[in-house]
Amino acid sequence: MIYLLLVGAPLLVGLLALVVDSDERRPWLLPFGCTIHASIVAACWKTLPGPAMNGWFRIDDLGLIVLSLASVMFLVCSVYCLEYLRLRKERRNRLFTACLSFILASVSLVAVSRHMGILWVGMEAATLATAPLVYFNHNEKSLEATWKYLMMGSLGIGLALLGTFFLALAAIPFEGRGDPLLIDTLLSRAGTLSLPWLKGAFIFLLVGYGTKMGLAPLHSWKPDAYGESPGVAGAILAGVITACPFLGILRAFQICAAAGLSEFAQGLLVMIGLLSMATAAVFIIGQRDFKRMLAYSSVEHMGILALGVGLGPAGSFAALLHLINNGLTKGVLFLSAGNIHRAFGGKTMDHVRGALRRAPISATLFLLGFVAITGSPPFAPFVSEFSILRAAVDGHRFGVALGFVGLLAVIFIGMATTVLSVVYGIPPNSDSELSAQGDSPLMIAAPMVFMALVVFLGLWLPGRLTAVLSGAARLLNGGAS
Amino acid sequence: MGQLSQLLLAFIVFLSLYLLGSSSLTGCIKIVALQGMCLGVLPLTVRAEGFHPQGLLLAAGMFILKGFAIPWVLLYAIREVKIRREMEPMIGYIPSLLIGAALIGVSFALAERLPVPAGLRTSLLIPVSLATVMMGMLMMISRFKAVSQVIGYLVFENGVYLFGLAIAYQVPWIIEMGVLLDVFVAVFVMGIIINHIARAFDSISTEKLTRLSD
Amino acid sequence: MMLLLVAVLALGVAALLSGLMSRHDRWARNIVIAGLAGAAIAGGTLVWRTLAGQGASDLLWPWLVPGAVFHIGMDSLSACFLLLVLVVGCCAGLYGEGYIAGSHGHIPATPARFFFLVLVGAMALLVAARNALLFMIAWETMALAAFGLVSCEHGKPEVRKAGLLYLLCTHVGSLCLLALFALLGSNAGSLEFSSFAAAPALPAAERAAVFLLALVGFGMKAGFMPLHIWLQEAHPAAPSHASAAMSGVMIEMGLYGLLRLLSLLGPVSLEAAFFLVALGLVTAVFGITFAMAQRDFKRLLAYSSIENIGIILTGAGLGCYGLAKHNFFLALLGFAGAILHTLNHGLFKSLLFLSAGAVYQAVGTRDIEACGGLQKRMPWTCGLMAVGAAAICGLPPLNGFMGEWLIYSWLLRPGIGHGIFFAALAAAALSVIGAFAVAAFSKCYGLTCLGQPRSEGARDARDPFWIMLGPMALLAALCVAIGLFPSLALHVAFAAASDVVGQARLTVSASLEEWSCLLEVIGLFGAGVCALSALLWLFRSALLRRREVELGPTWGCGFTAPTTRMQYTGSSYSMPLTRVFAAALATREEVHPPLGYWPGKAAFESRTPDPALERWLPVLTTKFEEWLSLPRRLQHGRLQLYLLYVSAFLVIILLWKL
Amino acid sequence: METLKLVASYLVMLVFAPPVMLGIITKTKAVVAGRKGPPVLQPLYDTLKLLRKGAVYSTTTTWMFRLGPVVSLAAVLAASSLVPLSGTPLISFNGDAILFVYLLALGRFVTVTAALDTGSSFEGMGASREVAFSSLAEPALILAFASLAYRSGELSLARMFAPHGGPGSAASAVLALGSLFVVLLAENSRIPVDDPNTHLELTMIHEVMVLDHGGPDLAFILHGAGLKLVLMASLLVWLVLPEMPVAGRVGSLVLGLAATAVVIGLVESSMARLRLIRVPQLLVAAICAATFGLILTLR
Repeated sequence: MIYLLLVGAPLLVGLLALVVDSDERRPWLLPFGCTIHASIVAACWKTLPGPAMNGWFRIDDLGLIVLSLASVMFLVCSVYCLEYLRLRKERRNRLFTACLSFILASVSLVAVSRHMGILWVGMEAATLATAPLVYFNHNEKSLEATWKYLMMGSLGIGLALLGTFFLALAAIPFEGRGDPLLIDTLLSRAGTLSLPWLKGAFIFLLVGYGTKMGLAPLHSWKPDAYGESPGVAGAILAGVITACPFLGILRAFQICAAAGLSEFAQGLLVMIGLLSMATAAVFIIGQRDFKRMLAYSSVEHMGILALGVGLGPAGSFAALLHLINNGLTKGVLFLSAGNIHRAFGGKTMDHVRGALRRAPISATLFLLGFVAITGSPPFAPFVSEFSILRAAVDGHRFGVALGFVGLLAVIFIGMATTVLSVVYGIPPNSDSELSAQGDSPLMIAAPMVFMALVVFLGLWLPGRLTAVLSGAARLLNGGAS
Repeated sequence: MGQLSQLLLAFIVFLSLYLLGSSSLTGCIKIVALQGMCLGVLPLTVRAEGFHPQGLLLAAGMFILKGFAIPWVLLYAIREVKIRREMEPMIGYIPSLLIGAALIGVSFALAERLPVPAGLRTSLLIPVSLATVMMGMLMMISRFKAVSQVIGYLVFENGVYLFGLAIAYQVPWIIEMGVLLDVFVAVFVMGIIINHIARAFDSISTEKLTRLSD
Repeated sequence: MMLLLVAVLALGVAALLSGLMSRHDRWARNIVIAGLAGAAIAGGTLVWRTLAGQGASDLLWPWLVPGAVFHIGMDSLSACFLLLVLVVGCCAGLYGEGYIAGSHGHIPATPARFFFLVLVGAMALLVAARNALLFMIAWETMALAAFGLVSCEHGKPEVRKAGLLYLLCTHVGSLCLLALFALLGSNAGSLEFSSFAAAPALPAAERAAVFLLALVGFGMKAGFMPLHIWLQEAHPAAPSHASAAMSGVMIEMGLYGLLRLLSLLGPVSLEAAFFLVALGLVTAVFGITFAMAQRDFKRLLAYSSIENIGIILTGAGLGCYGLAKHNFFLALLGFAGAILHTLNHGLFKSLLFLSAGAVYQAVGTRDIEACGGLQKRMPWTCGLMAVGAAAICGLPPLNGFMGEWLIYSWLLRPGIGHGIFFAALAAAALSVIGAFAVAAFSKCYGLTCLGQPRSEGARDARDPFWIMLGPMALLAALCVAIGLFPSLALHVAFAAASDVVGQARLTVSASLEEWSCLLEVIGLFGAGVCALSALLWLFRSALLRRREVELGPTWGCGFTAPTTRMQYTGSSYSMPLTRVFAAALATREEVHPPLGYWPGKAAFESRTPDPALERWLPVLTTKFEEWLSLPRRLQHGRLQLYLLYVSAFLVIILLWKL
Repeated sequence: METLKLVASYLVMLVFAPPVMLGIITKTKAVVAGRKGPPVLQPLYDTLKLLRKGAVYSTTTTWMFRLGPVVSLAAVLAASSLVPLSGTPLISFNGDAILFVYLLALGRFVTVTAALDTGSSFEGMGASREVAFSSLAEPALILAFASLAYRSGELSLARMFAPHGGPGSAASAVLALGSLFVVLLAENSRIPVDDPNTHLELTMIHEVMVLDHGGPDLAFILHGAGLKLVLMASLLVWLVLPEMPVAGRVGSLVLGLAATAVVIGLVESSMARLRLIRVPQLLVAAICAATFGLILTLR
């Protein structure tokens, strides 16, 4: 029942948005739907609902983390959208509003599903629903970005489907007895899975969902899509929609670990994680477009997530924590970047200088978000990144630790150069008729909320959250659910 | 009925090879429609235990969607495009045919490594599906016209679906339907985007879509 | 221990309030002063109690962040540095109010106030932190606050450049520290400092790694050569009260970190000790040589900070030598010298920066060649600057001499330095440094304040208000006081050093007595010098009372029409020495000599760039850029190839792993 | 009683030794040049005359200019209490050698700043040369002190500059002596480093710094300079001179000082002033000599 609500409520809101025919009133549906969703999630936190529909749906700790992250992100972003869509009167926002709700619905589906097939369906739905967001600006560049996003997304999702089938084939040995794509079945009979097929399944799922997630070298669509879509869409993409494929990979990893393939899976994850960080570092250095820079930073952090999971229990805990921290911080960054983009009508260092003068609060938030995302205390990402480093050192993976720290340093240098030149200095043509647009109350309120959360999590990790995180980490490393 | 399934599978591979070799967009669309229909028939022949209602339902849905709906969408998408031919693909037709052949070999080699799942009447299914997947990817990679890329994606999807046949009896049919629906919606969206591309650049060649780069 | 929390909270709350009160300037000012006062009182009491031996027990709160415990404690080492933080922080903060008001809006008041208070608070918390995570949080807050101060006037391009450079350096340093603590934590099993001390000894390789990481991480902040590159850029860029706090206290925090780590991990190897001493001397010589060559007096001061850090590091290295030899007396003496000099440097360097700031604000330039004749126009500022200059040269009646004298005694006194050859050479190097310091600061003070004004700005400069003069006067008074009555400061330094060495107070006190006697004798000597001068002054005035004393122009050696532009310039003043080190300094000169029988305009322009920043670093960065340009081509915008990446990657992994 | 005698003799030395020594130097030079030369006490007469004169101050100058001579003389006087001027020093403690060096530095600092206070480019020139050369002379001094300290086992002038026996110490003592002598010439601006009675401002070092000083100030400065010379010379004397039975410590010191003065005179009359570019080389040579002496000591 509660699952039906989780998925259905946003779905209905989305359909309603398609029906309502007034661009002024339609956006108000978003906060409405998100509030409902959030309250349901809160209820989930109070009591974890049991399985439903012959075990196809159940929330475990992993799902709960993703679900709550999505819910919070959407709630705050929907408030931002009110103001944003009011400022973008020239665009019809029907599709935009509807698709946002659909994304929430499909994300919830992914989070609560215990069935790899349903998980895939939800993922594909999310992918498709995102395309209109990327294409919101309706210009040639956004068209190109959308095309690339669609093609690569579809390829990746197709590969993921292939991986899912591989998983089912790996389950052939227990023919007939139970659904071979039901995670619980797979876990319980993990011992009897045929390893070659399982390996194949993991590889396909890693590459497929990795493409959606934006791990290097599968990330090529990311800078374009993030760069051309509006800031709020960027926040949703980077914060929520990357979390779903990550969940998919985690499921696969869970099964591999249960089947005793954790060595193999961890090796792959560490490799691809470091590769992603290195790629991000290469492209962040000297990046002149700050939205593309954020995209590459997202690539970097996807890499960090993979790396963390590849480093065993402690690392997994840190990675899951980082999933949350990265999402929230990306929320700050993309929303404030969107404000700056609009205040200057450009997003490259040639157009944008001295944002601190034209859009002071957004610029400050952008600066703070940058400091946070690069892992400086007292902000939340510091805790998770430091924990990952500790995990690497504790495991005596000194090479990995060295690479991790070195790449962080390089990336910091690259980002700092861009961010500071955006924030500081004197605006190019000091006509401040735009400056009014820069800081409008709701549009700085949203990133401020994210910032507050980031600082809070950096200084105080609630016990319940810690419990859930460690529970999830246990699940990942062969613990019983 | 094993013979029939063997024939169908061979025919599917042949069709993908043909696609690799042909240049006319409308032609390609028709071919891929034909391939879709074959896929629709195939499940009735592959499985040992033969018919059961949900299987029939799936086959019907398959037949309609892949055989008629999707091609119609594509044709709709390119209706106002003048040039209906893939002029010079990134990889020429002959080379792509050769690569396709090579890929077939590779897929058989890969299939050797994997234990054949029990309960399949034909061992051809897996290598053929792998080959189709790879040739679809090859087509996505080697063509400039947006539509040909979508066609490549369709071939790729068909390959994946073929693979799905190997386990069709275990995966609940609702999920199969969901998969099918998703694919259709995907192609639908792609069609819309192609339509926009055609309007924006008054051609559907993706060569113009290289402005975003570092 | 609550007192510390009170102090930190007072600063933090004041910071927030002053940020909120940005509309009402007077309120904000009062809030700042109140916060500083509160912190001074609370922290001062705590310092006093701790140094009096009645240390408070640690404060230990559970903290729901993985690996973290809110654990603060106070020992003499912490108290010593906390004292420095409070004194310099309060003086600079008070001065800052006047400075901000006097800048006529050039310096944005709100961020300057906010970040300054945060900086002081973070440093106060830093010295008390007993948990690695807490330490790092305080450390990074300090670094970021300092960054905010440096880039206050971000309208100017050079300020932006300096801010960026500082941010990069400090972050690289912090990352090294993170790795360091991760390493120690994995060995000890927790991030508590106490557990570091209790943990089993690391294997040799990891020990070396720890040493290097600590050296880079803390050295980046302290500015050991060649990690100093941010220093001479950031200090001139920051508002003067900020640069006073940064140069007087913040860079010393790097040394605090090193000392704290030593107190936890025990002795380093003998080679490491030698290396530290050598590094310290190189840093010091480098710093003072480049200080001599500067034209911008704030740059000059920044370089001299590098020099003093070098001297302090030398002392610390000597202490490490003692530890390595298990000779606690040696260790104690070395560390005491280092710490005493740290205290002194904090005092006179902030004094100098504050007076330099006053001059900058009055004249409107930092160029020594454009100043001059200020002593007649702003007598108080220049007089205080003279005190600071004499102190930093280590001249007897002032505090600078004490720490250096301890280090000299370590090196030269037979039975201590064991007549080691390197000790004598080190002493010689120290003497070179001292002599160069005289050269550099007679230039800094003499050519800035004395003679005749070389520019309009200098001609109508005026002394600032009491709010700026008062703190300077206080600092100068402290310099003189420590110079005349050094034994109290010595006791503090020895207490702190005993914490580093890990010896009980009793064993310390024996050697402490002798040294405090000696220092008192030196203090008496200083007093004697003052008394003699006073006597001679009276004698002179008695003589002159009955004779006619006339005023006239400076004798031009027969030249009848001297102009102020014909005075000796700073560059020519330091020329005899810079010529000797021309190869190392690589001063860039632009000479347009007068040509022909009726020469037109001639010009001479000289600038001494920092070698590490402008000669060595670019080599690396250009190479790096070349590397990066290759993989960048991969993001070319062709969708087909992107798809190819995916499939190729897939195939590769399949073939590799399946 | 003892202390009274000590202080008395100290005062005598402080007042009379400097002018007399300077007098002897000039006398020697005159004799070598075949002239009669001024009387030996002439410098004393000059000083007294200056003390009786008025003063002219430049309008540019400030209190720094007036403070300079006073403090520099005070510093040298204070330093003199560390040197066994009358057999034993007034004060002596372990490590006073460093104090001695830095007191001299204090004197230099104030003299230099006083010179800069006049704003005259000539005095600026002199000041810059002074600091440059002394900063090369100081390491030589310290190194020499180091070897002597290690040799004598204590870092106090009284012990360091007492005659010592022992293997190898002779050679090192000679080297230390040589470097100290060079330092003495440099610090007290004698030929070959500087020519005290040239009259071309462009070539002078110490004298040009005090161009604007007159009256009592100049008297202080001259006396201080002479006293500095006496101090360093007496150190040399104690280094080499065994106590003479007849004269007692003070007497032997006086004789030694006279001898040193004669030697300096001979040096000054036998060689010409070096070009300023060459001066650093001389000082670096002194540094090398001191280092070598140190090695010998430690061997």
